[in-house]
Amino acid sequence: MLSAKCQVLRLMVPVTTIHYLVVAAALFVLGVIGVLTRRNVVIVLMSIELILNAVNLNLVAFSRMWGGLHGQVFSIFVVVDAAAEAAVGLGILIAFFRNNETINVDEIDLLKW
Amino acid sequence: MTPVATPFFFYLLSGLAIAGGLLVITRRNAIHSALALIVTLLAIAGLYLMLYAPFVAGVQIIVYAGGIMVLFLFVIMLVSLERTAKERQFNRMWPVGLLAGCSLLALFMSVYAKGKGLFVERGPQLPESENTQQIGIMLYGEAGRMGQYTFAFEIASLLLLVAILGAVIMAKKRI
Amino acid sequence: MNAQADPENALTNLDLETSERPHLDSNELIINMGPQHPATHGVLRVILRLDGEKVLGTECVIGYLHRGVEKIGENRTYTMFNPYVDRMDYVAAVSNGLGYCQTVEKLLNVEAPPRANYVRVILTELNRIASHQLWLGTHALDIGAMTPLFYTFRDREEILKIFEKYCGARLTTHAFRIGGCQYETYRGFEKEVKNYLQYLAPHIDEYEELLTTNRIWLERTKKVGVISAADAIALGVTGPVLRASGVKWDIRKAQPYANYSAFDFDIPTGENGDTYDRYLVRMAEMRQSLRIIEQAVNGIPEGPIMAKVPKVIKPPVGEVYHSIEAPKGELGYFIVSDGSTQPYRVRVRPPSFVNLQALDIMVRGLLVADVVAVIGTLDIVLGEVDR
Amino acid sequence: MLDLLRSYLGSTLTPGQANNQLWALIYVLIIFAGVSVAVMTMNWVERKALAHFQVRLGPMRVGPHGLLQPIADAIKLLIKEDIIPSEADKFVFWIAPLIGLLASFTVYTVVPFGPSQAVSDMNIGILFMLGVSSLAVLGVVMAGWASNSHYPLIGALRSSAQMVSYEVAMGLAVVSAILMTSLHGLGLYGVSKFGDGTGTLSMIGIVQAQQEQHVWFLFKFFPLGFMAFGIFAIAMIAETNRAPFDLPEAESELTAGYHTEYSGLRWSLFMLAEYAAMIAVSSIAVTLWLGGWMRPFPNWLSGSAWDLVFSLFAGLTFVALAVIAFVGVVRMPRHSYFRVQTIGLAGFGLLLALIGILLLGIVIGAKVSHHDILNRTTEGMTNVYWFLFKVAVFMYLYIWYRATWPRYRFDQLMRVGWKVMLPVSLGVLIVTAIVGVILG
Repeated sequence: MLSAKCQVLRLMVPVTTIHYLVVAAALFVLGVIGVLTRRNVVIVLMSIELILNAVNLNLVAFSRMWGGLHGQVFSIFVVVDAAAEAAVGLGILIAFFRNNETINVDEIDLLKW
Repeated sequence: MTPVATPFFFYLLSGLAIAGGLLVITRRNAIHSALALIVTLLAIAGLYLMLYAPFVAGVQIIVYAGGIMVLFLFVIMLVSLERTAKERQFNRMWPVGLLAGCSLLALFMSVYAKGKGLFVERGPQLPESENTQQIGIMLYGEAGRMGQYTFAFEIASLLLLVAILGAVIMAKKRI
Repeated sequence: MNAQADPENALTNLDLETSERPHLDSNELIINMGPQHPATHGVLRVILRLDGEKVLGTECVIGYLHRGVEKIGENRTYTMFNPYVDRMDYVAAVSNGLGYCQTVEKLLNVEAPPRANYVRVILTELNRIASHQLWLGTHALDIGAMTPLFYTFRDREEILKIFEKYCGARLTTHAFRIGGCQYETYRGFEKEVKNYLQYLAPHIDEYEELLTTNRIWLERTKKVGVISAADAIALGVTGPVLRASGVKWDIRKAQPYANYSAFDFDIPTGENGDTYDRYLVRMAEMRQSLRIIEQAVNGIPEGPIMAKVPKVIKPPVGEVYHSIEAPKGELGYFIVSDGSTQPYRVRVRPPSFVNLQALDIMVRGLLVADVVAVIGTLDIVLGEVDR
Repeated sequence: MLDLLRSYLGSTLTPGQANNQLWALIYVLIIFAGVSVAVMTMNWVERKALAHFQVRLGPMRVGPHGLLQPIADAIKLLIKEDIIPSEADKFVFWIAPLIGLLASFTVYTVVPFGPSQAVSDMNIGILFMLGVSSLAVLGVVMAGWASNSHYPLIGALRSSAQMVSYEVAMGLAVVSAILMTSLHGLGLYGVSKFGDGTGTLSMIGIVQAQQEQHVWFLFKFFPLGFMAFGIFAIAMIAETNRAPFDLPEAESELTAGYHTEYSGLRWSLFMLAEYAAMIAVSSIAVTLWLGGWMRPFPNWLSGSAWDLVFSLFAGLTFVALAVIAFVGVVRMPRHSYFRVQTIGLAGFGLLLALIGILLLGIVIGAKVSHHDILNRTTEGMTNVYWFLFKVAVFMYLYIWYRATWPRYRFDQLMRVGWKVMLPVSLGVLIVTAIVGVILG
């Protein structure tokens, strides 16, 4: 019974690198749209995380494709970068919110308060 | 171990990831966005597992879902967003943004469609069981030799240090 | 503290001077602690103004347990009012009764016979121990240590049994009458009290073993809720809270009543006026109480237990103030008599109420968790605060 | 059926490694049921032990010595009204306890109860465990936020800060244990089973490393192993929000912390998740430092005779519990009120005795007949028993801590986490590395 089901699933198209690339592209585009359209800084930051994740997915998929580990190592660097970016971004956000009581990108249009 | 029902899990996980991504950029409430993002991140961790990258998947869960997202939730709770949630969510340039995004997608798709033959499986596949060790060797080196990425790794640690200092100074009461 | 503050407008009275930008700080939060809260020892409501978890200011809203005890006193005869005072500080009912009876005796110019005084001292000191035990248990529970509560309640039970045997009631004892005690001690009273002294001394060590050198306990109580001697005196704080700040003031020594001058005991004092010192002072007081009881029960004289007091008490016109050292501090009664069978005015100076005033200056700048510890260390009983 | 059993028992791999999906499924079910039962048992034991610490009796009415109390509690919680505050964020409020539960149960997929008694052995086992258990904080944070009330919010903020802070020290302590897997007594850059001086992250691999090195990591590089273990043992209490680090649910300050607004079934899910997480982190500690499934004194009391003695312990434990139950039967008051309880306790004792005799029988049968299946069963049983025994010791410690210590204050908690635990664990890690390289 179980194996029969597996057979059915194996009949589906085998998953290749391009499948992952399409998913990554979709996530990347979603992230870009989020960054470009949302007003809430927190959500903008989260969209950036989406973009970084799309990049990571690409890197890991290519690393699988070429059989090396360089892509995976690089994706770890990207994660480190994402952590640093999130920490600093949210720090700025907190400082900003404390002074201005807003976190809308539209209203953050001066360099100094 | 050989994976079971690969296409099924691939479509499940990628569907979850994309649905989560959609929710991230459409939800009115930032907490809901964050939760959707967590779903996306976990789904991507699953995809990494399917790509035989267990270490990256583990890092993804620990650092992203367990660390960064908690930070996000923490900040969202600190800056109470009741007012923000009632306001207009998208800026005035949203059609432009949407257009840009869609054209980007079209670009990607056309590239993939044109270059289909480029993306095929090739190269020797490293056994999964040595994945972590190999990554470790690449990062730290082995038997007295410096690894390929040791220097970059040190720089990354410096980046983190700077980020910590920056975040602490930013979040201080009165700058 | 605005005792009569309108609860609706209570927030407007909150002191805002501690914050530079009172309305802009994103972290500020106003929290209502109580009246239904596990750590406010009854129905105290504390409005906390927090910056994150730091306390910027507090305001106590009291009166949820107000029963108008003082007003009731004006409508009852002197004898009839006696049981009511037990309901103020219900964990130290014997002390309340003692204070009231002695005040009326002072008004009547009657002296209780020596034997009655000895019995009074024994029961009052036992009650002091019971009150401190209850304080210790609940205070430790507030700070998160569950176990002392059960230890103290186990031992407090024995005291309550002695009370029950003596006067039939455990909590609101109504043990004393104006002019002495109504009941002669029961057979074996002295022996039971002596046994209890033997029993309790090692058990106090047991409480101390759990807490006194416990690292977390030290961290939670040292330098928490500090009040200087000057502040304490200015606010009228009395009892162990005052003594922990280094002021050697105990009414049993300063204005001895009920034969206390005959006993040899020390006044334990602290140095820093923090929660830990108050804890040490109360623990030492329990030991001193044991000493007093031991002397009293060994020297208890024979004789009448009740002075000659008229059936209908009609004190002469005049006013009197008398205070005793209740477990929580100075418990004073001010009675104005117009010569009738009922007091013209009764005013109680409750230690809990006055001590509660110190809450605000004790918790400013501390954290929410410390508010709980400080409320515990003040040892308030809401029945007495609200009356 | 017997073939099926043999197919499993003949294998030295975990079901996951052997790609045996049926056995993996059975394992998952066994673990799920086992953890649920363990949580119920823990509930009863905690109440009774805590009661006896505090000179009282604990539950005595429901069943003999309150044995049925957890079941009664469960039924009460199930049929209780499920209140969702009207101002709460319904969806998040609904899903929060499930996330906590999911996180703490998923961890069990890699817990090595024995060399082949685990659902799967992942290459990144310990990383997976830490990662997934760190997801539990999301449930707490979501619950606190969704309740839309001050106390739960503060509880959630506290717990997220607390869990994130202690995770750092915890992670570093774990790293020093992982480092020990590679320091093999082979000198500088020696070659070990795991490659070129690299260790392993796999849970089973970590225990096997201890087996090969003939030392529990607790005792390796004394006192470094002890210190790392101590840091982990403190951090894991903070991670699971237990006394003396139970600030997120400090009842005297925050009424009930993040689950103030929860009731009934949802609340019980939080409790289930908390206890499951306690068992999970304890099993990490056991795996990393206490030799996992290895029996005590494998070096000192070695030899097949001692092996036999230690494999008898499993059965003897049950027999001892049965004896305790029978003593309870004898001490029951002789009164018709207590007849049902006495019979129930006797039945329970009988059940325990039967299990004990069965286990002893398996061991003795294996010794006598040398039958393959019996041998492997004995081995597996002994491994699982010693693993669970060590975890049970940790569970008892949790209760003991709760009875003994007051609660830390938040700033003190943070100070301990960042200013004491983190530097010490970093120092331990560095010194371990140096000592390891010098001594090999």
